[in-house]
Amino acid sequence: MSVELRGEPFDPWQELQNHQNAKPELAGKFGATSIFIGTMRDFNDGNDVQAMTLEHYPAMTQKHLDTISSEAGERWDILDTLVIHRYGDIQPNDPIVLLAVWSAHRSESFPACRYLIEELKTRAPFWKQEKTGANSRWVEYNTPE
Amino acid sequence: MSVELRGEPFDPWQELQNHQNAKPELAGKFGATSIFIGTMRDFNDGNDVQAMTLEHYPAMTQKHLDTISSEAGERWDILDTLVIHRYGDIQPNDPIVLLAVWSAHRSESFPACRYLIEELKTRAPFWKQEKTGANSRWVEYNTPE
Amino acid sequence: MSITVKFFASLRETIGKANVNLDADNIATAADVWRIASGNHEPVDNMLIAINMEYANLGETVKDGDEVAFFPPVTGG
Amino acid sequence: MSITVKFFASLRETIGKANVNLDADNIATAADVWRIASGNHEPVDNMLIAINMEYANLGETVKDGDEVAFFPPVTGG
Repeated sequence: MSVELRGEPFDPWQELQNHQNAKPELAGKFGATSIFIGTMRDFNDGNDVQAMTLEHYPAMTQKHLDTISSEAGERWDILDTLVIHRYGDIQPNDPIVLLAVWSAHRSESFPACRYLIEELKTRAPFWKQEKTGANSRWVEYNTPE
Repeated sequence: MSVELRGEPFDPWQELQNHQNAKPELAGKFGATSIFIGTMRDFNDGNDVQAMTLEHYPAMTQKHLDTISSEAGERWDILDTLVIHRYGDIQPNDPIVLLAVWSAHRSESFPACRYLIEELKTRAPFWKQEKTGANSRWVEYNTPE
Repeated sequence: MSITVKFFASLRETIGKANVNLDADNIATAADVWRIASGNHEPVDNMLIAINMEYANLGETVKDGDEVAFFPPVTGG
Repeated sequence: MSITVKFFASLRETIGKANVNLDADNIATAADVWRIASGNHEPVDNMLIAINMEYANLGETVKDGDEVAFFPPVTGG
Protein backbone atom coordinates (compact mmCIF):
# COMPACT_ATOMS: atom_id res chain seq x y z
CA MET A 1 0.00 0.00 0.00
CA SER A 2 1.79 3.13 -1.22
CA VAL A 3 0.67 6.75 -1.13
CA GLU A 4 2.92 9.38 -2.64
CA LEU A 5 2.58 13.12 -3.14
CA ARG A 6 4.65 14.53 -5.98
CA GLY A 7 5.70 18.10 -6.72
CA GLU A 8 7.05 17.17 -10.17
CA PRO A 9 5.48 15.53 -13.25
CA PHE A 10 5.42 11.73 -13.18
CA ASP A 11 5.09 9.03 -15.83
CA PRO A 12 2.22 6.72 -14.81
CA TRP A 13 3.49 3.79 -16.91
CA GLN A 14 6.95 3.98 -15.38
CA GLU A 15 5.46 4.26 -11.90
CA LEU A 16 3.24 1.22 -12.41
CA GLN A 17 6.14 -0.81 -13.75
CA ASN A 18 8.41 0.24 -10.89
CA HIS A 19 5.76 -0.53 -8.31
CA GLN A 20 5.10 -4.03 -9.66
CA ASN A 21 8.81 -4.76 -10.05
CA ALA A 22 9.36 -3.78 -6.43
CA LYS A 23 6.78 -6.37 -5.32
CA PRO A 24 7.94 -9.72 -6.70
CA GLU A 25 5.83 -11.46 -4.05
CA LEU A 26 2.70 -10.35 -5.93
CA ALA A 27 3.70 -12.12 -9.16
CA GLY A 28 1.28 -14.92 -9.98
CA LYS A 29 -1.09 -13.91 -7.17
CA PHE A 30 -2.99 -11.09 -8.85
CA GLY A 31 -5.37 -11.76 -11.71
CA ALA A 32 -6.88 -8.27 -11.81
CA THR A 33 -5.40 -4.78 -11.90
CA SER A 34 -7.74 -1.80 -12.05
CA ILE A 35 -6.16 1.56 -12.73
CA PHE A 36 -7.46 5.10 -12.91
CA ILE A 37 -5.49 8.08 -14.14
CA GLY A 38 -6.79 11.61 -13.82
CA THR A 39 -5.14 13.93 -16.35
CA MET A 40 -5.27 17.68 -16.73
CA ARG A 41 -7.47 18.79 -19.64
CA ASP A 42 -6.93 21.99 -21.60
CA PHE A 43 -10.59 22.98 -21.16
CA ASN A 44 -13.04 23.08 -18.27
CA ASP A 45 -16.52 24.53 -17.86
CA GLY A 46 -16.38 25.96 -21.38
CA ASN A 47 -13.04 27.74 -21.05
CA ASP A 48 -9.57 27.02 -22.35
CA VAL A 49 -7.21 26.34 -19.48
CA GLN A 50 -3.50 27.07 -19.94
CA ALA A 51 -2.17 25.76 -16.64
CA MET A 52 -3.20 24.87 -13.14
CA THR A 53 -1.81 25.14 -9.64
CA LEU A 54 -2.79 22.45 -7.18
CA GLU A 55 -2.58 23.60 -3.58
CA HIS A 56 -2.71 21.06 -0.76
CA TYR A 57 -2.40 20.67 3.01
CA PRO A 58 0.54 18.29 3.01
CA ALA A 59 0.26 16.36 6.26
CA MET A 60 -3.54 16.20 6.15
CA THR A 61 -3.50 15.14 2.50
CA GLN A 62 -1.06 12.32 3.22
CA LYS A 63 -3.06 11.22 6.25
CA HIS A 64 -6.38 11.08 4.43
CA LEU A 65 -4.97 9.31 1.37
CA ASP A 66 -3.46 6.72 3.73
CA THR A 67 -6.84 6.34 5.46
CA ILE A 68 -8.76 5.98 2.19
CA SER A 69 -6.30 3.32 0.99
CA SER A 70 -6.65 1.42 4.27
CA GLU A 71 -10.43 1.58 4.04
CA ALA A 72 -10.33 0.11 0.51
CA GLY A 73 -8.20 -2.73 1.89
CA GLU A 74 -10.75 -3.40 4.62
CA ARG A 75 -13.79 -3.30 2.35
CA TRP A 76 -12.42 -5.40 -0.54
CA ASP A 77 -10.19 -8.44 -0.81
CA ILE A 78 -7.27 -6.74 -2.51
CA LEU A 79 -3.53 -7.42 -2.54
CA ASP A 80 -2.05 -3.97 -3.00
CA THR A 81 -2.83 -0.34 -3.85
CA LEU A 82 -0.83 2.53 -5.29
CA VAL A 83 -1.83 6.21 -5.03
CA ILE A 84 0.28 8.98 -6.57
CA HIS A 85 -1.04 12.55 -6.58
CA ARG A 86 0.54 15.73 -7.94
CA TYR A 87 0.62 19.13 -6.33
CA GLY A 88 2.11 22.42 -7.52
CA ASP A 89 2.15 23.73 -11.07
CA ILE A 90 0.54 21.41 -13.61
CA GLN A 91 0.36 21.62 -17.40
CA PRO A 92 -2.40 20.28 -19.69
CA ASN A 93 -1.92 16.57 -20.43
CA ASP A 94 0.02 16.06 -17.16
CA PRO A 95 -1.25 13.21 -15.01
CA ILE A 96 -2.70 14.55 -11.75
CA VAL A 97 -3.56 11.32 -9.99
CA LEU A 98 -2.72 7.65 -10.51
CA LEU A 99 -4.66 4.96 -8.64
CA ALA A 100 -4.05 1.24 -9.00
CA VAL A 101 -5.51 -1.78 -7.23
CA TRP A 102 -4.23 -5.35 -7.51
CA SER A 103 -6.43 -8.29 -6.52
CA ALA A 104 -7.06 -11.94 -7.39
CA HIS A 105 -10.43 -11.11 -8.99
CA ARG A 106 -11.89 -8.15 -10.85
CA SER A 107 -15.00 -8.08 -8.63
CA GLU A 108 -12.69 -6.64 -5.94
CA SER A 109 -10.35 -4.40 -7.96
CA PHE A 110 -13.08 -2.50 -9.85
CA PRO A 111 -15.11 -1.21 -6.88
CA ALA A 112 -11.96 -0.61 -4.81
CA CYS A 113 -10.49 1.58 -7.57
CA ARG A 114 -13.73 3.50 -7.88
CA TYR A 115 -13.88 3.93 -4.11
CA LEU A 116 -10.37 5.40 -4.05
CA ILE A 117 -11.15 8.11 -6.58
CA GLU A 118 -14.57 9.02 -5.18
CA GLU A 119 -13.28 9.27 -1.61
CA LEU A 120 -10.16 11.14 -2.73
CA LYS A 121 -12.34 13.64 -4.59
CA THR A 122 -14.47 14.38 -1.53
CA ARG A 123 -11.97 14.03 1.33
CA ALA A 124 -8.38 14.74 0.26
CA PRO A 125 -7.49 18.42 0.81
CA PHE A 126 -6.41 19.63 -2.64
CA TRP A 127 -7.57 22.80 -4.38
CA LYS A 128 -7.26 23.55 -8.07
CA GLN A 129 -6.62 27.02 -9.39
CA GLU A 130 -6.91 27.27 -13.17
CA LYS A 131 -5.22 29.84 -15.39
CA THR A 132 -7.60 30.85 -18.16
CA GLY A 133 -5.97 33.46 -20.36
CA ALA A 134 -4.81 36.36 -18.21
CA ASN A 135 -7.05 35.31 -15.33
CA SER A 136 -6.98 32.62 -12.74
CA ARG A 137 -9.93 31.07 -10.96
CA TRP A 138 -10.39 28.57 -8.14
CA VAL A 139 -12.31 25.47 -9.15
CA GLU A 140 -15.19 25.62 -6.71
CA TYR A 141 -16.36 22.03 -6.63
CA ASN A 142 -15.67 18.63 -8.11
CA THR A 143 -18.18 16.86 -10.31
CA PRO A 144 -20.16 14.45 -8.12
CA GLU A 145 -18.79 11.42 -9.97
CA MET B 1 -10.41 2.39 -31.15
CA SER B 2 -7.85 -0.42 -31.38
CA VAL B 3 -8.35 -4.15 -30.95
CA GLU B 4 -5.32 -6.42 -31.18
CA LEU B 5 -4.83 -10.14 -30.74
CA ARG B 6 -1.31 -11.15 -29.73
CA GLY B 7 0.44 -14.52 -29.92
CA GLU B 8 3.42 -13.29 -27.88
CA PRO B 9 3.77 -11.72 -24.40
CA PHE B 10 3.20 -7.97 -24.25
CA ASP B 11 4.15 -5.22 -21.81
CA PRO B 12 0.96 -3.36 -20.82
CA TRP B 13 2.82 -0.20 -19.77
CA GLN B 14 4.71 0.00 -23.05
CA GLU B 15 1.49 -0.62 -24.99
CA LEU B 16 -0.34 2.13 -23.13
CA GLN B 17 2.49 4.57 -23.67
CA ASN B 18 2.74 3.70 -27.37
CA HIS B 19 -0.99 4.01 -27.84
CA GLN B 20 -1.17 7.44 -26.22
CA ASN B 21 1.92 8.66 -28.07
CA ALA B 22 0.34 7.61 -31.35
CA LYS B 23 -2.72 9.79 -30.61
CA PRO B 24 -1.40 13.32 -30.05
CA GLU B 25 -4.88 14.64 -30.87
CA LEU B 26 -6.11 13.23 -27.54
CA ALA B 27 -3.63 15.24 -25.47
CA GLY B 28 -5.43 17.74 -23.26
CA LYS B 29 -8.84 16.30 -24.16
CA PHE B 30 -9.01 13.34 -21.81
CA GLY B 31 -9.33 13.83 -18.07
CA ALA B 32 -9.98 10.19 -17.24
CA THR B 33 -8.30 6.92 -18.18
CA SER B 34 -9.70 3.67 -16.81
CA ILE B 35 -7.60 0.58 -17.34
CA PHE B 36 -8.09 -3.09 -16.58
CA ILE B 37 -5.38 -5.73 -16.89
CA GLY B 38 -6.16 -9.41 -16.51
CA THR B 39 -3.05 -11.38 -15.56
CA MET B 40 -2.45 -15.12 -15.34
CA ARG B 41 -2.35 -16.38 -11.76
CA ASP B 42 -0.34 -19.40 -10.63
CA PHE B 43 -3.39 -20.88 -8.89
CA ASN B 44 -7.06 -21.41 -9.78
CA ASP B 45 -9.90 -23.32 -8.12
CA GLY B 46 -7.53 -24.56 -5.42
CA ASN B 47 -4.83 -25.92 -7.75
CA ASP B 48 -1.39 -24.70 -8.71
CA VAL B 49 -1.28 -23.83 -12.38
CA GLN B 50 2.06 -24.03 -14.21
CA ALA B 51 1.01 -22.73 -17.61
CA MET B 52 -2.00 -22.12 -19.79
CA THR B 53 -2.93 -22.35 -23.43
CA LEU B 54 -5.51 -19.92 -24.72
CA GLU B 55 -7.33 -21.18 -27.80
CA HIS B 56 -9.42 -18.81 -29.87
CA TYR B 57 -11.46 -18.53 -33.06
CA PRO B 58 -9.39 -15.77 -34.69
CA ALA B 59 -11.80 -14.04 -37.08
CA MET B 60 -14.78 -14.36 -34.74
CA THR B 61 -12.74 -13.16 -31.77
CA GLN B 62 -11.57 -10.08 -33.66
CA LYS B 63 -15.11 -9.38 -34.89
CA HIS B 64 -16.70 -9.60 -31.44
CA LEU B 65 -13.99 -7.54 -29.74
CA ASP B 66 -14.52 -4.87 -32.42
CA THR B 67 -18.28 -5.01 -31.79
CA ILE B 68 -17.92 -4.76 -28.02
CA SER B 69 -15.59 -1.76 -28.38
CA SER B 70 -18.06 -0.06 -30.74
CA GLU B 71 -20.91 -0.70 -28.31
CA ALA B 72 -18.94 0.91 -25.49
CA GLY B 73 -18.42 3.94 -27.72
CA GLU B 74 -22.16 4.17 -28.39
CA ARG B 75 -23.22 3.78 -24.77
CA TRP B 76 -20.71 6.16 -23.16
CA ASP B 77 -19.16 9.47 -24.13
CA ILE B 78 -15.60 8.23 -24.57
CA LEU B 79 -12.70 9.39 -26.72
CA ASP B 80 -10.80 6.16 -27.37
CA THR B 81 -10.45 2.52 -26.39
CA LEU B 82 -7.63 -0.01 -26.53
CA VAL B 83 -8.10 -3.78 -26.30
CA ILE B 84 -5.16 -6.19 -26.43
CA HIS B 85 -5.74 -9.91 -25.79
CA ARG B 86 -3.27 -12.79 -25.76
CA TYR B 87 -3.73 -16.22 -27.27
CA GLY B 88 -1.42 -19.25 -27.34
CA ASP B 89 0.90 -20.38 -24.54
CA ILE B 90 0.82 -18.17 -21.46
CA GLN B 91 2.94 -18.25 -18.29
CA PRO B 92 1.93 -17.19 -14.77
CA ASN B 93 2.25 -13.42 -14.29
CA ASP B 94 1.82 -12.80 -18.04
CA PRO B 95 -0.85 -10.22 -18.91
CA ILE B 96 -3.76 -11.89 -20.73
CA VAL B 97 -5.89 -8.86 -21.50
CA LEU B 98 -5.39 -5.10 -21.43
CA LEU B 99 -8.39 -2.77 -21.67
CA ALA B 100 -8.17 1.01 -21.59
CA VAL B 101 -10.77 3.74 -22.01
CA TRP B 102 -10.05 7.45 -22.40
CA SER B 103 -12.77 10.04 -21.75
CA ALA B 104 -13.23 13.60 -20.53
CA HIS B 105 -14.85 12.41 -17.29
CA ARG B 106 -14.53 9.36 -15.04
CA SER B 107 -18.30 8.81 -15.00
CA GLU B 108 -17.88 7.57 -18.59
CA SER B 109 -14.54 5.73 -18.45
CA PHE B 110 -15.34 3.58 -15.40
CA PRO B 111 -18.54 1.92 -16.64
CA ALA B 112 -17.19 1.64 -20.19
CA CYS B 113 -14.10 -0.22 -18.95
CA ARG B 114 -16.25 -2.55 -16.85
CA TYR B 115 -18.54 -3.14 -19.82
CA LEU B 116 -15.58 -4.13 -22.01
CA ILE B 117 -14.35 -6.82 -19.64
CA GLU B 118 -17.80 -8.22 -18.79
CA GLU B 119 -18.85 -8.44 -22.43
CA LEU B 120 -15.47 -9.84 -23.46
CA LYS B 121 -15.77 -12.54 -20.79
CA THR B 122 -19.18 -13.67 -22.03
CA ARG B 123 -18.93 -13.11 -25.80
CA ALA B 124 -15.33 -13.29 -27.08
CA PRO B 125 -14.49 -16.85 -28.21
CA PHE B 126 -11.44 -17.76 -26.12
CA TRP B 127 -10.93 -21.00 -24.18
CA LYS B 128 -8.41 -21.54 -21.42
CA GLN B 129 -6.68 -24.84 -20.89
CA GLU B 130 -4.63 -24.97 -17.68
CA LYS B 131 -1.64 -27.20 -17.00
CA THR B 132 -1.79 -28.40 -13.39
CA GLY B 133 1.18 -30.67 -12.72
CA ALA B 134 1.21 -33.49 -15.27
CA ASN B 135 -2.43 -32.88 -16.22
CA SER B 136 -4.26 -30.31 -18.24
CA ARG B 137 -7.85 -29.22 -17.85
CA TRP B 138 -10.20 -26.94 -19.73
CA VAL B 139 -11.55 -24.07 -17.67
CA GLU B 140 -15.28 -24.69 -17.95
CA TYR B 141 -16.73 -21.29 -17.16
CA ASN B 142 -15.73 -17.78 -16.22
CA THR B 143 -16.65 -16.25 -12.90
CA PRO B 144 -19.86 -14.26 -13.38
CA GLU B 145 -18.10 -11.01 -12.56
CA MET C 1 -25.02 -27.47 -50.02
CA SER C 2 -21.48 -26.88 -48.78
CA ILE C 3 -20.88 -25.97 -45.09
CA THR C 4 -17.59 -25.37 -43.26
CA VAL C 5 -17.82 -26.74 -39.71
CA LYS C 6 -15.47 -25.92 -36.82
CA PHE C 7 -15.18 -27.40 -33.33
CA PHE C 8 -13.19 -25.66 -30.60
CA ALA C 9 -11.58 -26.46 -27.24
CA SER C 10 -13.12 -29.33 -25.23
CA LEU C 11 -15.73 -29.88 -27.94
CA ARG C 12 -12.96 -30.36 -30.50
CA GLU C 13 -11.52 -33.05 -28.25
CA THR C 14 -14.93 -34.65 -27.60
CA ILE C 15 -15.73 -34.88 -31.30
CA GLY C 16 -12.14 -35.58 -32.26
CA LYS C 17 -12.13 -33.15 -35.17
CA ALA C 18 -11.32 -29.44 -35.58
CA ASN C 19 -12.68 -28.83 -39.08
CA VAL C 20 -15.20 -30.63 -41.27
CA ASN C 21 -16.27 -29.66 -44.77
CA LEU C 22 -19.82 -30.87 -45.26
CA ASP C 23 -21.24 -31.30 -48.74
CA ALA C 24 -24.76 -32.65 -48.36
CA ASP C 25 -28.32 -31.85 -49.39
CA ASN C 26 -30.23 -32.88 -46.27
CA ILE C 27 -29.13 -29.83 -44.22
CA ALA C 28 -31.62 -27.17 -43.14
CA THR C 29 -30.53 -26.01 -39.68
CA ALA C 30 -27.50 -25.83 -37.38
CA ALA C 31 -28.89 -28.94 -35.67
CA ASP C 32 -28.51 -30.84 -38.96
CA VAL C 33 -24.96 -29.58 -39.28
CA TRP C 34 -24.19 -30.72 -35.75
CA ARG C 35 -25.73 -34.16 -36.30
CA ILE C 36 -23.86 -34.91 -39.49
CA ALA C 37 -20.53 -33.28 -38.64
CA SER C 38 -20.38 -34.76 -35.12
CA GLY C 39 -21.37 -38.25 -36.28
CA ASN C 40 -24.69 -38.26 -34.43
CA HIS C 41 -23.16 -37.13 -31.15
CA GLU C 42 -25.68 -35.85 -28.58
CA PRO C 43 -25.62 -32.01 -28.35
CA VAL C 44 -23.35 -31.07 -25.44
CA ASP C 45 -24.71 -29.15 -22.42
CA ASN C 46 -24.09 -25.39 -22.61
CA MET C 47 -22.72 -25.77 -26.13
CA LEU C 48 -22.52 -22.51 -28.08
CA ILE C 49 -23.15 -22.21 -31.81
CA ALA C 50 -22.00 -19.56 -34.25
CA ILE C 51 -23.13 -19.20 -37.86
CA ASN C 52 -20.78 -17.00 -39.86
CA MET C 53 -19.27 -15.87 -36.56
CA GLU C 54 -22.55 -14.67 -35.04
CA TYR C 55 -24.09 -16.50 -32.09
CA ALA C 56 -27.02 -18.68 -33.15
CA ASN C 57 -29.33 -21.49 -31.97
CA LEU C 58 -29.47 -25.09 -33.10
CA GLY C 59 -32.79 -24.38 -34.82
CA GLU C 60 -31.35 -21.61 -37.00
CA THR C 61 -31.38 -22.08 -40.76
CA VAL C 62 -28.08 -22.47 -42.60
CA LYS C 63 -27.37 -21.79 -46.25
CA ASP C 64 -24.81 -22.82 -48.81
CA GLY C 65 -21.33 -21.50 -48.00
CA ASP C 66 -21.98 -20.87 -44.29
CA GLU C 67 -19.34 -21.41 -41.62
CA VAL C 68 -20.86 -23.10 -38.56
CA ALA C 69 -18.91 -23.42 -35.31
CA PHE C 70 -19.59 -25.35 -32.11
CA PHE C 71 -17.79 -24.64 -28.86
CA PRO C 72 -18.09 -24.68 -25.04
CA PRO C 73 -18.72 -21.55 -22.92
CA VAL C 74 -16.01 -18.99 -23.52
CA THR C 75 -13.34 -18.32 -20.87
CA GLY C 76 -11.20 -15.42 -22.09
CA GLY C 77 -10.08 -12.31 -20.29
CA MET D 1 -4.34 28.57 25.00
CA SER D 2 -2.19 28.35 21.87
CA ILE D 3 -3.79 27.37 18.53
CA THR D 4 -2.18 27.12 15.09
CA VAL D 5 -4.62 28.29 12.42
CA LYS D 6 -4.35 27.65 8.68
CA PHE D 7 -6.36 29.02 5.76
CA PHE D 8 -6.17 27.43 2.32
CA ALA D 9 -6.98 28.26 -1.29
CA SER D 10 -9.76 30.82 -1.92
CA LEU D 11 -10.31 31.14 1.84
CA ARG D 12 -6.66 32.09 2.30
CA GLU D 13 -7.20 34.84 -0.27
CA THR D 14 -10.50 35.97 1.28
CA ILE D 15 -8.97 36.25 4.75
CA GLY D 16 -5.62 37.46 3.43
CA LYS D 17 -3.59 35.15 5.68
CA ALA D 18 -2.22 31.62 5.36
CA ASN D 19 -1.16 30.99 8.96
CA VAL D 20 -2.11 32.55 12.28
CA ASN D 21 -0.77 31.60 15.68
CA LEU D 22 -3.45 32.38 18.25
CA ASP D 23 -2.59 32.81 21.89
CA ALA D 24 -5.79 33.69 23.73
CA ASP D 25 -7.91 32.48 26.61
CA ASN D 26 -11.42 33.11 25.27
CA ILE D 27 -11.35 30.13 22.86
CA ALA D 28 -13.62 27.13 23.35
CA THR D 29 -14.66 25.96 19.87
CA ALA D 30 -13.57 26.05 16.23
CA ALA D 31 -16.09 28.90 15.80
CA ASP D 32 -14.11 30.98 18.29
CA VAL D 33 -10.90 30.18 16.40
CA TRP D 34 -12.55 31.27 13.15
CA ARG D 35 -13.90 34.49 14.64
CA ILE D 36 -10.62 35.61 16.15
CA ALA D 37 -8.25 34.38 13.42
CA SER D 38 -10.40 35.71 10.56
CA GLY D 39 -10.92 39.08 12.22
CA ASN D 40 -14.69 38.63 12.70
CA HIS D 41 -15.27 37.56 9.10
CA GLU D 42 -18.61 35.85 8.44
CA PRO D 43 -18.21 32.06 8.09
CA VAL D 44 -18.02 31.27 4.38
CA ASP D 45 -20.62 29.05 2.64
CA ASN D 46 -19.53 25.40 2.29
CA MET D 47 -16.42 26.11 4.36
CA LEU D 48 -14.69 22.98 5.67
CA ILE D 49 -12.95 22.77 9.03
CA ALA D 50 -10.24 20.39 10.20
CA ILE D 51 -8.97 20.06 13.76
CA ASN D 52 -5.62 18.27 13.90
CA MET D 53 -6.23 17.19 10.32
CA GLU D 54 -9.59 15.53 10.97
CA TYR D 55 -12.79 17.02 9.58
CA ALA D 56 -14.78 18.84 12.26
CA ASN D 57 -17.67 21.27 12.77
CA LEU D 58 -17.58 24.88 13.92
CA GLY D 59 -19.11 23.82 17.23
CA GLU D 60 -16.34 21.36 18.03
CA THR D 61 -14.18 22.00 21.09
CA VAL D 62 -10.52 22.89 20.63
CA LYS D 63 -7.73 22.48 23.14
CA ASP D 64 -4.30 23.92 23.71
CA GLY D 65 -1.84 22.99 20.95
CA ASP D 66 -4.48 22.14 18.31
CA GLU D 67 -4.03 22.90 14.65
CA VAL D 68 -7.25 24.24 13.14
CA ALA D 69 -7.65 24.66 9.39
CA PHE D 70 -10.33 26.37 7.30
CA PHE D 71 -10.73 25.72 3.58
CA PRO D 72 -13.23 25.57 0.70
CA PRO D 73 -14.59 22.30 -0.77
CA VAL D 74 -11.73 20.12 -1.99
CA THR D 75 -11.09 19.69 -5.72
CA GLY D 76 -8.29 17.16 -6.13
CA GLY D 77 -8.06 14.11 -8.38
